[in-house]
Amino acid sequence: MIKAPDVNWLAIAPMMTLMIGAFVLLLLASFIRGRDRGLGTVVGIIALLASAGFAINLWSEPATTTMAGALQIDQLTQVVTVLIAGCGILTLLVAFGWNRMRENGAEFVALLLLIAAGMDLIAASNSFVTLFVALELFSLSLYVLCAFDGKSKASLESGFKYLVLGTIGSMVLVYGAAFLYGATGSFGFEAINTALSKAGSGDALVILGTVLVLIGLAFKIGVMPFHMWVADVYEGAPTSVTGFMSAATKIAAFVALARVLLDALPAMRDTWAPALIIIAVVTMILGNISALVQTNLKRMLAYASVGAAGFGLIAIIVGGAAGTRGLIFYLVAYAPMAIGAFAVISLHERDHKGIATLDSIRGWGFQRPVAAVSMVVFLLGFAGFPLTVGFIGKFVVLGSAVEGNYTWLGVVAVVASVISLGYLLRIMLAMFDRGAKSGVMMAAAPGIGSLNLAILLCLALVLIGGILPGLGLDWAADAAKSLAAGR
Amino acid sequence: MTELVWITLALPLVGVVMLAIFGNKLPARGAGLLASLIMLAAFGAATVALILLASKPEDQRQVTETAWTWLSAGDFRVGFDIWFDQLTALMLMVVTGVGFLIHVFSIGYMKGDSQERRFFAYMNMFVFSMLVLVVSGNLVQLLIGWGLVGLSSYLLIGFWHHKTSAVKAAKKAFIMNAIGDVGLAVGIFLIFVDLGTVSYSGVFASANTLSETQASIACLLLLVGALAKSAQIPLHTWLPDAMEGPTPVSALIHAATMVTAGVYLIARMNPLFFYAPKVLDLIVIIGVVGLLMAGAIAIVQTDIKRIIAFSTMSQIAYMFVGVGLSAYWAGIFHLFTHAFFKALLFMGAGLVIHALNGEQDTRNMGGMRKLMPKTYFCFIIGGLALTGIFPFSGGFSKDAILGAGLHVDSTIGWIAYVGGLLGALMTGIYTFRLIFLVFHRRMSPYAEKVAPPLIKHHGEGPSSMLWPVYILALGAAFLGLLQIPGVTHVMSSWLEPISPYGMVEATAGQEWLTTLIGSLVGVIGIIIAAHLYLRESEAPERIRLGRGRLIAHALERRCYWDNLYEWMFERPVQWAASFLNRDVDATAFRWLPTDGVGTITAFFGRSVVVLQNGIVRSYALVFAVGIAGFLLFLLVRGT
Amino acid sequence: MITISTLIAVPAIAAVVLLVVPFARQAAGYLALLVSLAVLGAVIGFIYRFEPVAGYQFADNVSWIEPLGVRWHVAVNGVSLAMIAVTALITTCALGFALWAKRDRSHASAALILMTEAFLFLVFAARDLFAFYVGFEGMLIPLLVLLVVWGGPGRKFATLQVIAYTAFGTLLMLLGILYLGLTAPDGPNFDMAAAIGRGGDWVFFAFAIAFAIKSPLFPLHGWVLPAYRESSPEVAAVLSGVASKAGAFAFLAVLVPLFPAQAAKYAWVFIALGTIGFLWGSLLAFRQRDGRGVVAYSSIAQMSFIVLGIFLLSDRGATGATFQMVNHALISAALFFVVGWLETQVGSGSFSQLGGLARRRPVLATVSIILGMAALAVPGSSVFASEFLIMLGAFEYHWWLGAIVSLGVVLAAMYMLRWISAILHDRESGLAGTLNPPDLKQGALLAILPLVLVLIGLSIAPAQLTDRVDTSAQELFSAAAKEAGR
Amino acid sequence: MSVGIPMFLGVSAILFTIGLIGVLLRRSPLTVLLSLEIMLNSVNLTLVAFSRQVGGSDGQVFALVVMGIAAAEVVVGLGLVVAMTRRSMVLDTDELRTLRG
Amino acid sequence: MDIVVFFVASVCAIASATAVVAQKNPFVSALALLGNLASLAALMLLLEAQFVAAAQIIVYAGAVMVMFLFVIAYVGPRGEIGPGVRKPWLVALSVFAALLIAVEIVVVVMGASLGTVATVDANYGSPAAIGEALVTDYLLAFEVVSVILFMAAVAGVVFGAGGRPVRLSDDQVLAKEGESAVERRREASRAALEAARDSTTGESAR
Repeated sequence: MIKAPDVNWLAIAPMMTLMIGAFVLLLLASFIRGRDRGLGTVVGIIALLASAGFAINLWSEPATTTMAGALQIDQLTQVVTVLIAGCGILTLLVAFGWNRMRENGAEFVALLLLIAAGMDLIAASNSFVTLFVALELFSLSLYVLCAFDGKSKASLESGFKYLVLGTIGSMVLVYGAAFLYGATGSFGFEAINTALSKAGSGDALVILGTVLVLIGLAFKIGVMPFHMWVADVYEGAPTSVTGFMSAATKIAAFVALARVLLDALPAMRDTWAPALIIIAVVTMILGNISALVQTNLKRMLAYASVGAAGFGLIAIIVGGAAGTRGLIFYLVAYAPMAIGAFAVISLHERDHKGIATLDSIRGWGFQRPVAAVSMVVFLLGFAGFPLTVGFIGKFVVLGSAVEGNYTWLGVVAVVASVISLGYLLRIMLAMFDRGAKSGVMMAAAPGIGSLNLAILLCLALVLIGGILPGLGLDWAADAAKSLAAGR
Repeated sequence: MTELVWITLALPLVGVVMLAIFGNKLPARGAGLLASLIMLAAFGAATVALILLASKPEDQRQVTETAWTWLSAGDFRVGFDIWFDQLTALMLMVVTGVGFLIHVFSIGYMKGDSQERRFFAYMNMFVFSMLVLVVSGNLVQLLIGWGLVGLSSYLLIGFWHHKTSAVKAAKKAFIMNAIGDVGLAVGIFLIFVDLGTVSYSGVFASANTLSETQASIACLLLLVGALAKSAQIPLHTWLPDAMEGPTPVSALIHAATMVTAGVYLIARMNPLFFYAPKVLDLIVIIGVVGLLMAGAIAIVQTDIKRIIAFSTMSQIAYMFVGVGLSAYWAGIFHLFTHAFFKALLFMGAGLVIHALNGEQDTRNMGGMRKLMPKTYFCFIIGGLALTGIFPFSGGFSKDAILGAGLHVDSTIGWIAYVGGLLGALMTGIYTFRLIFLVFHRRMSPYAEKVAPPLIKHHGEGPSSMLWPVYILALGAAFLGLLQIPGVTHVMSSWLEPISPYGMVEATAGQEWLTTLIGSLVGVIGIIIAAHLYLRESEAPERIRLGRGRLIAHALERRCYWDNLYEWMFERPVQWAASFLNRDVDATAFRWLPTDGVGTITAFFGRSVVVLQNGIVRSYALVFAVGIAGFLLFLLVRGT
Repeated sequence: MITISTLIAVPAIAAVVLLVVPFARQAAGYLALLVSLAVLGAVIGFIYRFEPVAGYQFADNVSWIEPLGVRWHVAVNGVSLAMIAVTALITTCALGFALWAKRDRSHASAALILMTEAFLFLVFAARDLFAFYVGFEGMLIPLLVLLVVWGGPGRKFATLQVIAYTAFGTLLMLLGILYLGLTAPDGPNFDMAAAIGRGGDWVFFAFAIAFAIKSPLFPLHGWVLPAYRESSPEVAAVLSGVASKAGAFAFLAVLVPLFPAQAAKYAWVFIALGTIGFLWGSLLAFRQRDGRGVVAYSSIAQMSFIVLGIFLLSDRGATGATFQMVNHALISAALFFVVGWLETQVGSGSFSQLGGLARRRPVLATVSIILGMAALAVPGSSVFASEFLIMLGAFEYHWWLGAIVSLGVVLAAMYMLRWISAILHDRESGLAGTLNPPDLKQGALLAILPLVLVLIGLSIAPAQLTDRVDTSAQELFSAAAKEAGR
Repeated sequence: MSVGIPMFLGVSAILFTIGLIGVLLRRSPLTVLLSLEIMLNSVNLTLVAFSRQVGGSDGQVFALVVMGIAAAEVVVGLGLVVAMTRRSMVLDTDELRTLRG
Repeated sequence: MDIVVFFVASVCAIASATAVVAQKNPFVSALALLGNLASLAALMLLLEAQFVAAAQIIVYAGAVMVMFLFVIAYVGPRGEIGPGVRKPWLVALSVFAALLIAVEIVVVVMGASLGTVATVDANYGSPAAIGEALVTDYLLAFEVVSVILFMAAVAGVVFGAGGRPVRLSDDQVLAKEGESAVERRREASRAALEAARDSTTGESAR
C-alpha cells in the first residue's frame, strides 16, 4: 500500500485557491456565456484576494514543508504570494478594458491565475523538480498570454520568440539540475547544499551544473547576455501582460535564483559570484544604454527592466541578511512602478489607438495630467529618486553592496542609474512637450476607469512605500530569514 | 562736536534718499535747491565742528566714536567709526565747502537736463561717500568710502549714458579704481595679518612692531590704491577720459576732492609710511615723473577739459611729492588751494562750454575775452594760482612743497626740487596756452556763430553759476595767505599733530627763495606761451611737425599708456576669455560631461542594439555564445 | 509652537493641496504666495528665537524608518537658519514673480516651487544623512518638472544635462551615506553626529563630488549654463539663488564637520579649484552674450569662491562664505528677476537686443545698478563685506592666494559693468528700441524689491548676520582646523 | 553494466548540441520546435543516466515530468504555429522581425 | 552486447537527430525525430529505465508526434520559405558556439569522477517504483504537470478561437514573397503531400 504524503492544506491554500479559481472560472464561463470579462475579472480578483488572504493568515506560522517535502512554506513564500496577488489584481484592472477580454476573458484570467500559482510555487520550491514544474507552469502560460492578442502579429511573434528561447532556457536549467543531481544524488536544495559543502567546490561536474542552472535562471530574469528575448517579448505582448511580466516574472525568477544560489549552491559561490558580477555589470550598463536609443516606450522600458534586473543581481551577489532583504524589498518596490508605468502606456495606447512611442506621447501629458504625473512618479521611481519606493529599493540594495564591500558595484550602479535618467527624462520631456500638437483623440475608451484605478493604486503604493517603507522593510527582513543566507 | 560730524555725514545721505524717493515729485529746480541746501547745512555743520575742534586744547583735538559694529568674524571686528581730527576737519571743509559751491553752480549748469534729480542724487551720494572716506576711523571704512567714491564717480562720468564714449570712460575709471581698491584691500589684509587690527589707532600704535619690509609692502599696496584714485602713474589713464562727465563733476570729483584722496591716504597713514622710507622716496619719484609727464601732455591737448585734467594730474603729482618728502602739511595745503583754483578753472571752463553750447575743443574757441570778461578775469586768477605766481594761493602751497625738497637736501630732495621747477615752467606754458587759445586770438568761426546769441540771451551765465566762481576766485587768490613764509603758519601748525614723527618744513629763507624762482619760472612759462600762442603763428605747428615731432606724437598719444594697457591687458584678457569660453569651456566642461557623454553612450547604445535584429535564431546564438563563454570561463577558472 | 518640521511640512502639504485641488487660476498663485509668506513669517520668528550659541537648536528627532535606523532629525544652527531664511524669502519672491508673469498652469508651477522650498528646508535643517539625501536629491524633482514644463526652447537637452549631471554626483554621495550609516558601530545609524570622522577618503570624495556639482565648483559646472538659460526666471532664481547653495552649504555644514581629517588633508584641492573657478567664471562671464549667461558664469565664479572660503577652515573663511551664500542668493535671484522681466518685456535677454533702457526708466536703472554694484562687491555693499572676509581669510592662508583671488574682483567689476552697460546704457537698440518697454513697476518690482532691500540692510549692518552665524560656523570647521594644525 | 555512464552523457551532450544547432540554423518554426524536442530528449537521457548512476528513481521521475511538460510545450508551440498560419504569417523565423532594435 | 546496442542506438540517435535538423521538409524531420525517440528509448532501456523508455515511446511517439504531424499537415509541409538572412559568419559562429558547448560538456562528463555506478535491484526503473515515487515524493510535480497539461488545453482554446483560417491566396503570396516563392510553395506542398502519402502507406504496410 502506498502511503500518500501528508498535505498541509492550509499551507498550500494560497496556490490551491488560484488553481481552483482558474478551474472554476473556466467552468462558469462555459455556462455563463458572453460575460467573460466581468466574470473573469470578478472571479480572478476574488481568487487573488483569497490567496493573498491565506498567505497573510500564514504569516506568523513557523516555516513548514509539505507535499512530501516538495514545498517549503515560509515567509518568503507568503511575501511573494501577496506580491503576485497584488500584481495580478492590478493587471486585471489594467486589462479590464481590453477588447480581447470580451472574447476570451475567462481564459485570460484563468491563465493569469495559473501563472500566479506557478510563481507562488516557485517561491515555495524546495527542489529542482518543483522549481522546474513551477517555472514551466508560469512560463508556458505566459507564452500563451504573450501571444494572446491573436489579432496582432507582433503578439504572436513575441509569443513564439519567447517560447523558443524560453524552452532553451528551461532545458539549460534542467540540464544543469541533472548535472547537480549526478554529482550529489538529489534534486532537493538542502540535500545538494549538504553534499556540496562536504565535497567542496572544485568538481567540474558541479561547476558545469551550477553554471547551467545559473544561466537557465539568468535567462528567466532576463539579464545580459541572456536578455535577447526581453525587448521583443515586452514589445509584442499585450501591454497589460507586459506590465505583469516585468513585475511578477522578475519577482518569481529572482526568488528562484535566490533559492537556488543561496539555499542550494552557497558552496559554489566561487563559481557563480564572478559570473553574476560580470552579468550584473554588463547588464546594468548595456541594458540602460540600449534603452537610451529606443523610441518605442514598451521597448524602452523593457531594456530598463533588463538594467533593473542587473541591479537586483547586486543584492544576490552580496548575499547575507542585508543582501537578501535588499533583494526582496527591491522586488517589492519594483512591482508597482513597473505595473504602473505599463498601465499608463496602456492608457495611452487606448487613447492613441496605436503603439506608444516618444512621438505619440508628445504633449499627451497635458491631456491626461493625472496619468502623466503618475508616469513621472513611476519613472522617477525607476531612477531611484527619493520619496518613491524605488529610492528605498535602491537604498537597501546599494546599502547591502556597500556593507558587503562591493562598493565598486555600487559605483557601476550609479553610472547605470545616470544613464537611465537619459531615457526616463526623455519620456517625461515628450509627455510634457508644449510645442507638440498631440494627435491623440480622447475617445471615451472603455474600461478607462479601472485602468485609472490601477494607476492610482500603483501611485499610492509607490509614494507610500517611498515615504514610510518601514513596514515593507520589516516584511522583507522577515522573508529574508527564509533563505539560508538571510538568517 | 561728534554729533555735528555725524550730521555732516548723514545730511548728504538724507539728500540721496529724499531725491531717490521724492525726486519725481519735486519741480526740476527743486532737486538742485534741495541738494545745495543740504550741502550748505553740511558745510555749516562742518564749520561749527571745525571751530569747536579748534577751540579745544591742542592735545585733545582728536576724537573717535563708533556708531555700530559693522562687520565681525572671530577676532576681526570693524566698526562704523568717525575719527575727527585736524586733517579730517580740513577735509570736511574742503569737501562740503567746495562741494556746496559746485552744487550751486550745477543748478545753473544742469538746467534743462531732464535728468537733473538723478544728477543731484549722485552728487549728494558722492559727497556722502567722500565724507565716509575722510571721517573713517579704520581702514575698512576708508576702503568703503574709497569704493563708494569710485562708484559715484562711475555714475557721474557715465551720467550721459546715451553717449558711448561717456559709458566707456566711466567703465575705464571704475575698473582702474577697482584695481586700486584691490591693492588697498590687500594692503589692509596685510596690515591686519601683521598687526591684528585695522583701526587707525591700533595701527598707529603698533606700527613700530613692523619690520621695514612688512611696512614697505603694506605701504606699497596702500600706494597702489592711492595711485589709482589720484590718477598717478601708472594708473592715471582714466582721468582724462573722465572728462566725459558733466563739468561740475569734473570740478568736484576729478579736481577738488576724490582724486586727492590718495594724498589724504598717505598723509593719514603717515605713521605707517614713516617706517617705509623707500616707499616715500618712490612716491616722490612717481610724483616727479607724473608731474612732468602730465604737464608735457597738457601742452599739446586741444580739449579744454582735458588740458585741465592733465593739469590736475600734474598738480596732484606735486602733492605726492609733498607727502613723499614727509611735508604732509605742504601736500595737504596744496590739496586745499588746488581744490579752489582747480574748481575755479573747471567752472570757468564750464561757463565757456556753456556759452559755446557744449563745445569743448579749444580750436573752436578763441576771443572769448570780449564776450565773457568776468569769466576771463576769474580764469586769469585761477591760471595764475595754478602757475604758482606770487602771491596767488597756488604759489604758496607749491613752493612749500618745493621748499621741502630743498630742505631735505638729498638726492630725492633735489630731484623733487628741480623737477618741480621744471613742472612749474610747463604749468605756465599750458595754463596760459589754454587761456590764450580760449580767450585771446581771433574768434573761431564756430564760436562766432554760436557764442554771441547765447551770451546775449543768458549773459555769461546765471548768477547761480557766476557766484560760486567768484567765491572760488577769492579763495584761489587769497588762501595762500594762510601760510606766508615766516609770517603766518596756520596750515603747518594746524596739521602738525597728525604726524607723530614730525614733518618737514622748509625754513622761511628756503621758501622765499623757492617762491622767487618758482614765480620766475612761471612767468617764463607764460612768456613762452604768449610767444607761441597769443597770436596765431606757425611756430607751434612747425615744432610739432619738425624737430619735435616724435615727442609731440608721443605727447599727443599721451605717452602711449593707453596703447600699452590695451596690448598688455585688455586684448590678452579678451582673447583669453573668448578662447576659454568658445573652445575650452564649451568643449571640455559643457559639452564633454553632458552632451559628449550622451553622444558617446547613445553611440554605444546603437551598437549594442544592432544585435537585436529581430531574428530569433540570432538571439539563440547570443544565448549559445553566452553559455559557451561562461562555461569556458568558469570551468577554466574553477578547475 | 512652530517647529522646524512644521516649517518643512507646510509648504510640502500646500504643494500637494495645490496640485490636487482645482483652484481657479489666480487663486492658486495667491494661495501659494500666502503660504510662502506665512512660512517666511515663521522663519523670522525662528530668527528671533535663535540664540547665537554653539550647537543646533529647535531639534525634532523621531524615528522614521526603524529597520534602516533612519530618523527624522531636523535642527538648525546659525548657518542653516541663515540659509533657510534666504530660501523662504527667495521662494516668496519667486512666487510673486510667477504670479506677475502669469505662468500657465499656475497652480502646478506654484506647487512645485513650494515643493522645492520644502526640500531645500530639509537640506538645510537635516541632521540625519538619509533625510539630508532626501532633500538633496528630492529637490531635483520639482526643479526637473519646472524645467520640463515651463522651460525655454532648449529645455530638452538642458533637462537631460542638468538632471543627469547633478544626479550622478548625488548618487555617488548616496554610496557614501550608506557606508557611513550602515557601518555605524551599533547598528545602522544615519545621524550626522554619529558619522563624524568615520568616513575614509573615498566617502569624503563621494560627498565632495556631489556637493561640487551642485554648487557648482569648477570644473563640474557644465550644467549651469543650460539650466539657468532654459528655466523660467523664477525657477532660475530659485535654482541659482538657493538650490545651488545647497551644495556650498553642504560643504560647510556636512562635509567639513563629518570628515575633519580629510577636509584638512584635501583642503588645498578645494582651495585650488575654488581659485581657478573664481577666475574662470569671472573671465568667462565677460564673454557671455546675454544676461543669463553672465549671471550663470558669475554664479560659477561666486560659488567657487564660496567653496574656497569654506576650505580656508578659518573664522573669516567660514563666516564670510556663509554670508556670501546669503548675498549671492539674493543677488542672483534678483538679477534673474530683472533678466526675466526684460525677457517678458523685450522678448530677449540677448545683449544685442537691449540697451539704452536707463532712459525714462529710473526704477529699472536704479535696481539694476544697485544689484550690479552689489554683485561686483563695491566697497560698502554686503557682498563686499563677505568677500572681504573670504579674501582676508585667503590672505591669512597665504599671501599669494589673497593676491590671486583679488584679481577675480577686478574681473567681476569688468563683467558686471558690461552687464549694466549692455542693458541700461548707450542708445536704445534692437528689440528694446522697437518695443519701448515700460519701467519696472508693481508686480515684478514687488518681487525684486524685498531682495534689494535686504541687500541694502545687510550692507548697512552686516554684523547683524555675521554675529549670528559666527559661532555656528566656527563650530563647523573647528575640528577640521584642528586637524590642519591651524 | 559495461557501458560507462559518461558515454551516455556524452551522447546526450551531442544530441543537445545538435538540437541547439537546429534552433540556431533552421528557419522553419516547425523544425525549430522539433529541434527543441531533441534538446528535451537529450536532457531526459542525461537525467536517466544520472538516475542510474545514483541509483535512485528521482532522475527518472524528473524525466517523466520533463516529458509531460514537453508535451504541453509542443501543444503551445504548435498552437502558436497554427495561430500564425491563420494570421497569414509567413512561417519563417527570419521573417518574424517586426519586433527588433 | 550492451556496447553494441549502445553504439547502434547512439549512432541512430545522433544520425536521426542530425536528420531532424538537416531535413528541409518538416514532415521528414518529424519522422526522423521518431527514430531519434526510439533510439533514445533503447538507450534508456540500457540504463534500466524501463518505465521511462516506455513512456518515451507512448507519450512522444504516440501523442506528441501525432500532434506534430497533424499540425504539419494542417499548415502545409512547407520548408523554409523566405529568403532568410544568410550570413556565413552567422552560420559559422552558430556551429562554433554549439560545438564549443558540446566539447565543454563532453570533456567535463568524460573526465568526471563519477565513482562507481550504484547497484540496483530488479525493481529499479519499474513502473511500480516510478509510480510510487510519483504519488509520494513527487506528488506535487505530478499534480502540477497535470495542471500544465490542462493549461495547454486552455492554450489550445485560445489559439483555436477566432475566425476560420485564412489561407494566403497566390496573389498575396506573390506580393509577399515574390514570384518564385509561389512556385516553391506549390512545389513544397506537393512534395509534402507525396511524403505524407508515402509515410502513411509505409506504416500501414508494416
